[in-house]
Amino acid sequence: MFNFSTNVGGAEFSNPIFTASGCAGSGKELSQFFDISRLGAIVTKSIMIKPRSGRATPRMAETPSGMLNSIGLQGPGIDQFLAIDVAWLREQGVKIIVSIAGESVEDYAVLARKLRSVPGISALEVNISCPNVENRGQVFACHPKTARAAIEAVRRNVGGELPIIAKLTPDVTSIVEIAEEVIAAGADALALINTVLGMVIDTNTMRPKLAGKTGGLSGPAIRPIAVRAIYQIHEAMPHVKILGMGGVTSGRSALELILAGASAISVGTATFGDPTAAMKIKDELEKELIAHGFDSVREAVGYAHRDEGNL
Amino acid sequence: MFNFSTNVGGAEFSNPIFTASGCAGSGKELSQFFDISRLGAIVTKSIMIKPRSGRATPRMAETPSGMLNSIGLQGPGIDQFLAIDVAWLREQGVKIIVSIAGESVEDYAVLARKLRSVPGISALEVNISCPNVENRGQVFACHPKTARAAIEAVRRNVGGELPIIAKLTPDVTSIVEIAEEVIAAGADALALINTVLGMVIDTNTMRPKLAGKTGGLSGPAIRPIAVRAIYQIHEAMPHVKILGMGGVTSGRSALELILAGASAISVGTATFGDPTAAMKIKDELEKELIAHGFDSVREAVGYAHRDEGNL
Amino acid sequence: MNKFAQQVWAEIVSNKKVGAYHHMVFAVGELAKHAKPGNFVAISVGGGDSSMVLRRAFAIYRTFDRGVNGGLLEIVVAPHGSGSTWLTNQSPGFKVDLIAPLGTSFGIPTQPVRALLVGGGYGSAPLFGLSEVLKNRGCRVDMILGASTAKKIYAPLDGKRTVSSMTITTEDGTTGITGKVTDVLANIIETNEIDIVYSCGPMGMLEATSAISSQLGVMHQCAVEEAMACGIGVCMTCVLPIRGEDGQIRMVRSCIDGPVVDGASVIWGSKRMIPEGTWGAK
Amino acid sequence: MNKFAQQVWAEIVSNKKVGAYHHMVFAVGELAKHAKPGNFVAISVGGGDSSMVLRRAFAIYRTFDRGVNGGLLEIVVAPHGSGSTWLTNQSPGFKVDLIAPLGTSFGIPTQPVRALLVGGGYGSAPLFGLSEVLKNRGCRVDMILGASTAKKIYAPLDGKRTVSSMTITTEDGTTGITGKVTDVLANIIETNEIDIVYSCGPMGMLEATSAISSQLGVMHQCAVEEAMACGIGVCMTCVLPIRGEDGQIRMVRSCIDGPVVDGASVIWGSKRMIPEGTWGAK
Ligand SMILES: Cc1cc2nc3c(=O)[nH]c(=O)nc-3n(C[C@H](O)[C@H](O)[C@H](O)COP(=O)(O)OP(=O)(O)OC[C@H]3O[C@@H](n4cnc5c(N)ncnc54)[C@H](O)[C@@H]3O)c2cc1C
Ligand SMILES: Cc1cc2nc3c(=O)[nH]c(=O)nc-3n(C[C@H](O)[C@H](O)[C@H](O)COP(=O)(O)OP(=O)(O)OC[C@H]3O[C@@H](n4cnc5c(N)ncnc54)[C@H](O)[C@@H]3O)c2cc1C
Ligand SMILES: Cc1cc2nc3c(=O)[nH]c(=O)nc-3n(C[C@H](O)[C@H](O)[C@H](O)COP(=O)(O)O)c2cc1C
Ligand SMILES: Cc1cc2nc3c(=O)[nH]c(=O)nc-3n(C[C@H](O)[C@H](O)[C@H](O)COP(=O)(O)O)c2cc1C
Ligand code: FES
Ligand code: FES
Repeated sequence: MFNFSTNVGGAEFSNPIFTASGCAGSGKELSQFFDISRLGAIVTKSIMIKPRSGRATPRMAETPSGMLNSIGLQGPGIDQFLAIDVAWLREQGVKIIVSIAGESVEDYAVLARKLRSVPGISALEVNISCPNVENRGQVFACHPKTARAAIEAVRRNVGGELPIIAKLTPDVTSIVEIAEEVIAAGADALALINTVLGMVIDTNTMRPKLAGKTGGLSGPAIRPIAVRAIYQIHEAMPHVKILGMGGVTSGRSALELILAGASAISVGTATFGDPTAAMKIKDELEKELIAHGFDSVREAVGYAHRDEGNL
Repeated sequence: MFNFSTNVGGAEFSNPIFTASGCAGSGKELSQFFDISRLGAIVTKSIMIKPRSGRATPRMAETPSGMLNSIGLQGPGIDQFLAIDVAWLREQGVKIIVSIAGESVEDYAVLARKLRSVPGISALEVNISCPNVENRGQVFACHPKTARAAIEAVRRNVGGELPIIAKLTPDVTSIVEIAEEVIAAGADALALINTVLGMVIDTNTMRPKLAGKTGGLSGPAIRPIAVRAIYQIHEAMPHVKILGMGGVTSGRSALELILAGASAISVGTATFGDPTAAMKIKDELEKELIAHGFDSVREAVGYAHRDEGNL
Repeated sequence: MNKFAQQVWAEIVSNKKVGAYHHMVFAVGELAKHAKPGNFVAISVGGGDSSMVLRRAFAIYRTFDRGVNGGLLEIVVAPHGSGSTWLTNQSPGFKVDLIAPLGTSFGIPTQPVRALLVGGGYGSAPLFGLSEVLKNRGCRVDMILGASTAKKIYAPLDGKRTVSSMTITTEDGTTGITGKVTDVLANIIETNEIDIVYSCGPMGMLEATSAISSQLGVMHQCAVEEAMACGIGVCMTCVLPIRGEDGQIRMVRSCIDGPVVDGASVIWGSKRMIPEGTWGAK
Repeated sequence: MNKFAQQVWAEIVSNKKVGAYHHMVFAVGELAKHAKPGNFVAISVGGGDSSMVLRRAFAIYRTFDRGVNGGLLEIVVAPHGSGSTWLTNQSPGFKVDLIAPLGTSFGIPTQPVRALLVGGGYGSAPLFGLSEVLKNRGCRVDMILGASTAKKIYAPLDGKRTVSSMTITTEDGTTGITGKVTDVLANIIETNEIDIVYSCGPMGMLEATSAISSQLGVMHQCAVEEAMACGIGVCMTCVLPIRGEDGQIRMVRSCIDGPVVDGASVIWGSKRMIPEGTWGAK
């Protein structure tokens, strides 16, 4: 019997296909198209302490094999989110990974405390890499020190129970350096990769297309960057579990990230093109793994790193 | 009369469409498809001191709206290059920008001395950002200090005549920081962007597709990253001329980079899909600029940065 | 969220050029019967190896819950950029991945009021289905259609028959009155003693229509058009600032809480900025 | 560099499924007359908004410098990944952006020698044109074609007529001898007193053919297939290590200094590595 279950940072999931943060609404919207309890987990949109309007529109621009977004973390704030969204998700019987984002180290501490004793949450994804903030200096994952501080704050305040998945940006000189830092600071696993900072200029208006000027690039265009980041980190610290994402649109592309070192896959932009993308990817991935002779998804994790024998 | 001429780092060019380093062979191959003297300039493949075999094959993988390459700077070495390739190019009446790459600061110094008094060269493009080297630490443009050292070595050894265009990688935490450093070190202009480090895993063999494992991502997929880098740097130092590149395939996409701040455009991957791409882009760009009411390409450079009036 | 939304492979039954537009008909099966005026469809474009990763939204022009192919759904497409041009280049027999019906629909008054329908460019498309529904409810329906030029007026003959009066404006004067719909709007509202205005078209037109409507104290429902990445409520790209019944301005998703919204609730003129006082604004 | 290379919009004249392959004919105008056996074409795939940015290379099967459409050029395509599948899905009348003829061609002996042509899978395609040329030069031509299964043997009737003997091998035994071309190669070389071997097919087959040929002391020309990004010599992706006449191994572009190369000059078995002693190797 093929074993599709996986483990990320100590938490167990029935299958490795998750939604990506910010790409599945509250879960309700997708549940119109498929039974969301069939997901390995739903990763919620990064939530902040207070309600947040997000950035002005236009917030998106299509790009070759990708898109830019600058949502800017619009959301209701942690209290309403827990009372309404998480409560609803819990009823659906889907594993929940809550993504949190802060503007300061203290924010992360507050969020962690709020989540500490909330039942029915499988893990925290700590978004320290959102490019859609006013000040690039606020991207904690851009510097070892700030990355460490944010994760330490979460670790200290969330207690020892809840696995922490630190979400990193590829927009750094050395992602391995940042990864080592956040693992040292207490993260149990890594989410790779957040969007890549990009910009589109509208050649009609001759201005940046997005109201926020820059945005985060996602979709198949960035998949080679995701695969590289996952491969580099799995190479440097093979024991650290990775939640992989970036341009996964098919079972094959999911497999690519798994072979590079991901233990589970978040599906983001693909869902915009096809609401049932995650389910299609799940089915295709299972078939791919079986066709390759794997008995479980765990065997395939990082398989591209095996010694070069006869090629 | 529309004025298509442009200036990069002090050198004048009849039009802003150049080839990208490593994407135009020796020039001969392209001259079969169009008169290369119609290019603003030809930027030659990065040349090193000695002959170089480059990396093993496979050296390329197609990716969504892009490709990875890991050529690894295959070339004949500076002496043969000057004797044969540059000599031939000079005969064609095309402006020549010689791209150089070194493995050490001393290499850059030697190359600069060799080029110092070679006639018929318009500028040097100093590639300090090739991702296809065995050791990522060798990417000079990844760190302010090494970037500065390489450019200083060139500046000191080339004399004051030849404009220096420093070519940077977007694979850094802050490209503006690196840019400021190389300008301070004596670069006259910047070439943005080199390829983005990426990887593809072949889901059949379940190994990295490229023999060199990682490669450089180019093509339309990275255009939003190029536009962002160019915009950021033009914003930070509007007086510094930029040779823009990354996924330009049409007059419109060339215009996008120009509006962001590029004074000229290098066409790379597009040429692989269409040998006459540069000429088509040149014609389309001229029409776009005229349609927008510009009298010269110079007026359009950085135009997307103008004050927000009535949008 | 439109609870009837379904994803289907829909065959193109017909694709005809009409002026500057393409009138396209899709065989969509039973979902056709759930579509209401104002709803839209989201269609995948470019085929499997396309560089276009997002769907394109189109207002539903009409649906038919009959015919040899089961339900039919019609849209009017302006070939504009690469996605819409690709779509209009496909031939009958080709199948597209289509989700419908999506979004909110025009609210239908319970009383036989006097309604004025205002359409700009292809924005006229959903208004003909609306006028039929209104007619059947005993409403008097007037219509104003505007565009830059005659070719961009979409006004099919059978559509015209459902309205009591039809005024056309073009900016270049190639047909109808020279000018914009909003040049004639106030006059028609007053002369015909309009109770409610329905509009669909460019955002600028909707904004001007809203201003005139509230000045004259008539209700105004409009179908907005914001750039949408998903069309189903999961991406948060398509928001616009709307004042809720509690007086609070929120960034609301136009794909599930729109495209049809109460014109008076929209904080117009806030493109590229977040209006002051919006929930969660700093 | 093939000095006759031209970029044209070529209309698909015919596209027929033959076994596992598609035989495709393009109207290419006058460039047809410059194509030689061994040359290849490079075709843009996917259309304007495609995510595929690179051309695909195909060996030229035959050309005709006549017919109502002017010159015709034929290729044999195995639908494999997304690019070749897209191409084989296009219908007659559709135009593709095509560059031809590219690369080197098989060297033709001046003497009427005995030639053996060895093809693997669609690698047989360029061998039929070659056999015709050799025949016209008075050569005796034998042929061995191999594939994994019968459907992957490409051997049209009129092609067969140009050869004196045709041996077929399949790995699954669905037609001909069960085994690989290289199982029968040595025997045929010796029995038929072959002077020169020409081969085209998977790299593994070319390598094995090269080993046997040099063992038996016969010349061997092969058409190699390396992943190509540009096809015209400007990208340096398609290189393979070849020993030059000066004894020096160099990484040589197979698109302009190949695809046809002297089998004995290739440093085989060097996939994923640079052979020691290569010019510029560290
Ligand atoms: C609710 C709704 C209803 C619509 N109804 C119709 C209709 O009935 N007929 C019709 O022809 N078109 C309609 N549109 C516009 C249509 O969805 C496309 O945006 C338009 O055809 C341009 O797409 P393109 O691929 O040709 O252009 P591209 O320039 O290639 O589009 C690139 C991307 O930008 C988005 N985009 C750019 N501008 C806009 C905009 N102003 N509004 C929305 N998205 C934008 C596109 O959706 C796409 O993702 C509607 C849009 C919405 C949101
Ligand atoms: C000189 C030459 C002659 C060829 N002749 C034929 C022919 O006659 N008939 C035929 O069916 N095919 C031929 N091919 C192979 C063909 O060019 C394509 O590589 C093949 O069809 C796969 O492309 P795809 O788009 O279907 O697959 P994809 O997997 O989508 O291809 C992805 C990319 O990888 C490249 N690629 C992957 N593997 C190879 C490989 N082994 N060799 C070359 N490129 C590769 C492709 O060119 C493309 O850029 C030839 C290749 C070369 C270099
Ligand atoms: C519209 C949109 C909103 C996103 N919002 C968030 C977010 O709130 N928090 C976060 O960590 N990542 C967010 N992301 C990033 C995704 O979770 C994911 O890391 C990225 O898009 C790459 O995956 P993809 O290519 O599959 O989309 C968002 C991405 C998109 C496209
Ligand atoms: C095959 C290939 C070879 C390249 N070789 C070089 C090189 O030798 N030196 C260099 O500075 N950049 C090199 N580049 C990078 C290009 O010059 C260019 O910066 C990059 O490809 C982005 O532009 P594009 O998207 O138009 O290709 C190479 C790119 C490719 C695809
Ligand atoms: S288009 Fe995605 S939420 Fe509205
Ligand atoms: S394929 Fe580009 S050099 Fe040969």
